[in-house]
Amino acid sequence: MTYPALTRRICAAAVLAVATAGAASAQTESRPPPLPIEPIGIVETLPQQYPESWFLLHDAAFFHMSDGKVIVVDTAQDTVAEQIQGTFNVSLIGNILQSSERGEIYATETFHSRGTRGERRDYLTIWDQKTLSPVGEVFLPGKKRFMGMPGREALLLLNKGKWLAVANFSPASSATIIDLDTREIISEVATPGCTFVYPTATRGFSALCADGRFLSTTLKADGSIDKQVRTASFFSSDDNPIFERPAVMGDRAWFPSIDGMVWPVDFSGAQAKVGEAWNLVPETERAEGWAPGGIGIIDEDDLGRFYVLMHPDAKDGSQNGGGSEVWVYDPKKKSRVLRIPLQEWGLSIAVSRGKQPKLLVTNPVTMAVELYDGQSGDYLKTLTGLGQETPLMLYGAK
Amino acid sequence: MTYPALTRRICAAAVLAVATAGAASAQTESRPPPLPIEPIGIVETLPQQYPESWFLLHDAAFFHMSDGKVIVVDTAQDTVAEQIQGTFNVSLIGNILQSSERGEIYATETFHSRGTRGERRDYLTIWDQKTLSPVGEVFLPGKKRFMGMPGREALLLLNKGKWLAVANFSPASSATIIDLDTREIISEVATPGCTFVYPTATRGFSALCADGRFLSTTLKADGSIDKQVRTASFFSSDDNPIFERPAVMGDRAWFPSIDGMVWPVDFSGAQAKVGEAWNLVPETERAEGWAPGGIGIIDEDDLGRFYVLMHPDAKDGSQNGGGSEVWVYDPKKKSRVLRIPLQEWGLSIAVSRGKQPKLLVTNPVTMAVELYDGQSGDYLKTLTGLGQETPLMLYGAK
Amino acid sequence: MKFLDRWIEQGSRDLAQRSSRRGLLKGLGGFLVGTASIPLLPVARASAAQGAGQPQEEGDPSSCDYWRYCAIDGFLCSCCGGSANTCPPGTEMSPVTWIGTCLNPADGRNYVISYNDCCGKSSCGACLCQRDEGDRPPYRPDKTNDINWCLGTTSAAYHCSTAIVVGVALEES
Amino acid sequence: MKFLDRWIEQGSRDLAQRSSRRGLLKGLGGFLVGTASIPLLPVARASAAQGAGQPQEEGDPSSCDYWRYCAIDGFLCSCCGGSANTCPPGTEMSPVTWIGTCLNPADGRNYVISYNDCCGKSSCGACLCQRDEGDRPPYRPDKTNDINWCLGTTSAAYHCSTAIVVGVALEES
Repeated sequence: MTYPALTRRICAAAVLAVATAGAASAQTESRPPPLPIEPIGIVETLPQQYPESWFLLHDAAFFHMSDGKVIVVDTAQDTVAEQIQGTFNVSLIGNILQSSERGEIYATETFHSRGTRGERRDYLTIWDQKTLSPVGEVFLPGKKRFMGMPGREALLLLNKGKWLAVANFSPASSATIIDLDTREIISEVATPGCTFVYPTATRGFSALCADGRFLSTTLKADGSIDKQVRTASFFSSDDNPIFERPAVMGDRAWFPSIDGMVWPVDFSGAQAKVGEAWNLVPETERAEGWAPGGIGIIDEDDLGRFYVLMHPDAKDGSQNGGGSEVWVYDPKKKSRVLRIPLQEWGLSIAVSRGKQPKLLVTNPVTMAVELYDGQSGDYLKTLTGLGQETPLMLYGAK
Repeated sequence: MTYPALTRRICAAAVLAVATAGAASAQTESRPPPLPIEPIGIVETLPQQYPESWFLLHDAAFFHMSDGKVIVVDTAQDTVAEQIQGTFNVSLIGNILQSSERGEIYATETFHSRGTRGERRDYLTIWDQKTLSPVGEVFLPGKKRFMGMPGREALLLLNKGKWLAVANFSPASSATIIDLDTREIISEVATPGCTFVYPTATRGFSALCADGRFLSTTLKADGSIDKQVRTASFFSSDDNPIFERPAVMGDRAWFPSIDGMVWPVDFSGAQAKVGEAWNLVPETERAEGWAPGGIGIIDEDDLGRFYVLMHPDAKDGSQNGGGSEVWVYDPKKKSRVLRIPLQEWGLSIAVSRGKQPKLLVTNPVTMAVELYDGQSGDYLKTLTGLGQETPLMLYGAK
Repeated sequence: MKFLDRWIEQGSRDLAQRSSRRGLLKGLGGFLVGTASIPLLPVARASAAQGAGQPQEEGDPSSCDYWRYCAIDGFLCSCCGGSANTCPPGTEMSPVTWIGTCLNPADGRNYVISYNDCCGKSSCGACLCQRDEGDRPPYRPDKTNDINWCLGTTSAAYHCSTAIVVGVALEES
Repeated sequence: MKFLDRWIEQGSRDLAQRSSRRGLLKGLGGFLVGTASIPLLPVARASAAQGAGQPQEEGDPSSCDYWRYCAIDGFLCSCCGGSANTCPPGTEMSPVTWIGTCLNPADGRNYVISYNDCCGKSSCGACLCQRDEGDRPPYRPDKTNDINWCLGTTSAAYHCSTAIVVGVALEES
């Protein structure tokens, strides 16, 4: 780059000033020495491992979808300057998944050659946790990667974290399997009538079907299909639909239903095993019409509990609208262990890892996020002014 | 696209329902006949000529710059649904210019192959006024098109509207000349030390220089330089800088200065002729410290008057902050003819064409736009909820 | 700057945070559900005024309460330069979409409504409307509004949603 | 500024409209100018505490009032994962930029400040700060903050602005 003539003159003056500054200050005895000239071009980095107090805020930017981003936030801090650790863009309501083992964050993105028009190209972008720079990308052919309200069920690490499954929806449904070592697609698995990718056995995944079943797929070492089996139908997507969003702990998952039940699912074997549903709402409170609702409606902690965003007076149409409380469950006891009334209203929730879990909630009224103690339920603080538009999904950092 | 099996079934049921609907309603005598099936795929169009009450709101989306847009608005209407006529995207704080003769709107844009990263490519996009679809584009090489706060001085129609000049800034400055018939670049003119493109003679343009002069360029029929001449220096960019934003009526322009003067410039000849500056602030009000300020600080009407956004208590740093009043001037009389106090505060202004000019103002507190009568100064209405983020520049439709 | 200090002292901070984000509250927060408490306005549809011999509907197509929007989630094309059943200039209508079944109060019939998205420009941003009646998660593609239906279009950019009458649903009575 | 006072008196309806757009008010509306009424906080700079024998500065680098920001217009990198003189992770610092001359109240000297932009990610969105002292229109490139200074970087996407001490200005006294 070359400055125009005038700029060069001004810069020369500045440098001259610096050269004479030492002399000038020597003449002014009472003054401290001048500030040193500072280096230009320094870029910060992040720690290899993200602390427990960090969260990823996925701001899908509902009003500017091609300019969505993830904000890496330290909720232990008290000022915006200390809270924001960095950001990276995710274009056109993508999905993200973090692998702390690999120190990478995966994001599905879509670009057009002219912003919102022109040729469409889909990618899996691989972000380095430490530098928040892209270290690789995988082109996703077919213009079919799942693109909808962000969630945790469109991406899945499998085969001990070596592979990544990407859910497709065109609206024909399938999953693309990527080898994370070579950063190449190794196979595509059709999942007719069934959508999303849930952990199954060591090297497999399940999808959730319109007719109320799971389709479980196990894969061979080369990524091709070993076996595909369907469970019996356990719900009706017309009459008692479940949410596609489960709490997942290891090879167990809990799928809440729109009418307030929860289905435990054992994903340890080659075929999903659906257990018996139990009611999320204690019997004495059922007249109040409580049910889950929102976008990121559920998350789990390292203490073996899961959290569900709940609203009263549920009715047809309220299932995506969020809730006024977060209820915490012990799935072993099949019972609620804590009730956290929110400051105002919640749209999505996430829980931090570790022995002292914190709950982060998107408040859709202010689009700020609020932090609560996962054990006492106490409200701790509100984080806002982070440059967010619509932080639709939250993730505890891994 | 193929629906999955289930969807096909549902759709078949719907069609069946339609087929039997006639019979069903025949049995229910008191009811009107059912609504007809409606066609799918219809897209609206706009009139060939935009009415006087229409404005273009350039929402540069300061928080999501790659997703900027222009909203075409009819200010004569009272509801959002009636006001919004359509939109088109303008990526990375571009600039726009309308040619009603050609029925086209020109926009400079910048794209990256991966949204905010990857290869950068600049284009002039040509939008059809009637369809709001792109009908052509011109690649702008060199990654140098002017990219800054939007304004009216980065694009210029010349040679009787056959050519378009695009101001470049890298920070080396030049202008790219495009033939609008062939949609090709015909020349690039270096304007060392001078920036922007103002109308000059029939086939020329002037640029404004850091040393307080104009550099006027006239072009040959092939677009190459015929003559380049500099005026004498008439201001100091250190001591009494002028704004780069003039009111322009035909071949005359008025450039306000940061300290509240205005310089008339005659652009009719091959060399800009700068007249004598006069004070925008009446003598009795000078103690109040009024001065121009904002982004889109000035516009003109078809009655031969120009409008300036003014603020009191001006000081170093307030020149871009907007103002509380719009003052209207008769440049022949060199005097203020109307004072329009704004509802709250204004950041940018624009005036509609015709015998009954209306003034539109961006309110930076709410990011709504407010409409005023250009002759009485009366506040007429506020337009908001248009999907705007930061409507930084406004244009009366041509 | 003093106004900021006072403003914070006043305790009005929370109030002030709500703002035009109220629109988001309605849409993304899901509080807004069509209610009978909002009066239905006459629709600008020639046939509506012509009595029982002509097809009838009523309501304001730019209001979230409009009968056709019972299962919608998105920006109303009526507010974006289009109408309840047409796309704004320069956009492209998605050929595949989700459907809802909505009751037309003017004739007491349930209609099958196709919510075709208009694509190729970024979010319209006006008249966000979320009603979600009968909405199902994306594993039921025909009934889901949670995905971007700009599929089969040249661009995947979502702009707004229409609500097109594609048939009368099977009558209950 | 009086209109703001009146506006607050008007009641909470208007207040409620302000929201996080407050940031815009500050930045794009240009009301925010550094004032002495806000107490300067100690800066986290080791040398600052070490008395007259060491270089000194004070203030909060994440506040728009910080002395280095006298000519700035943009998002403060201090609030974006960077600092007053470093870029947030994964961005790239622009090699060309505009400069300002700011008075360091801790030592009474005027310094030449280089406002290098950090580029390659979209608008940080936090801590918008517009002070514009000495700012000139783009025909004075060395003194203009109205253009996107992500020039000479691989990406033209503007993320935030730093304020780097590049020298002592010529002393007035």
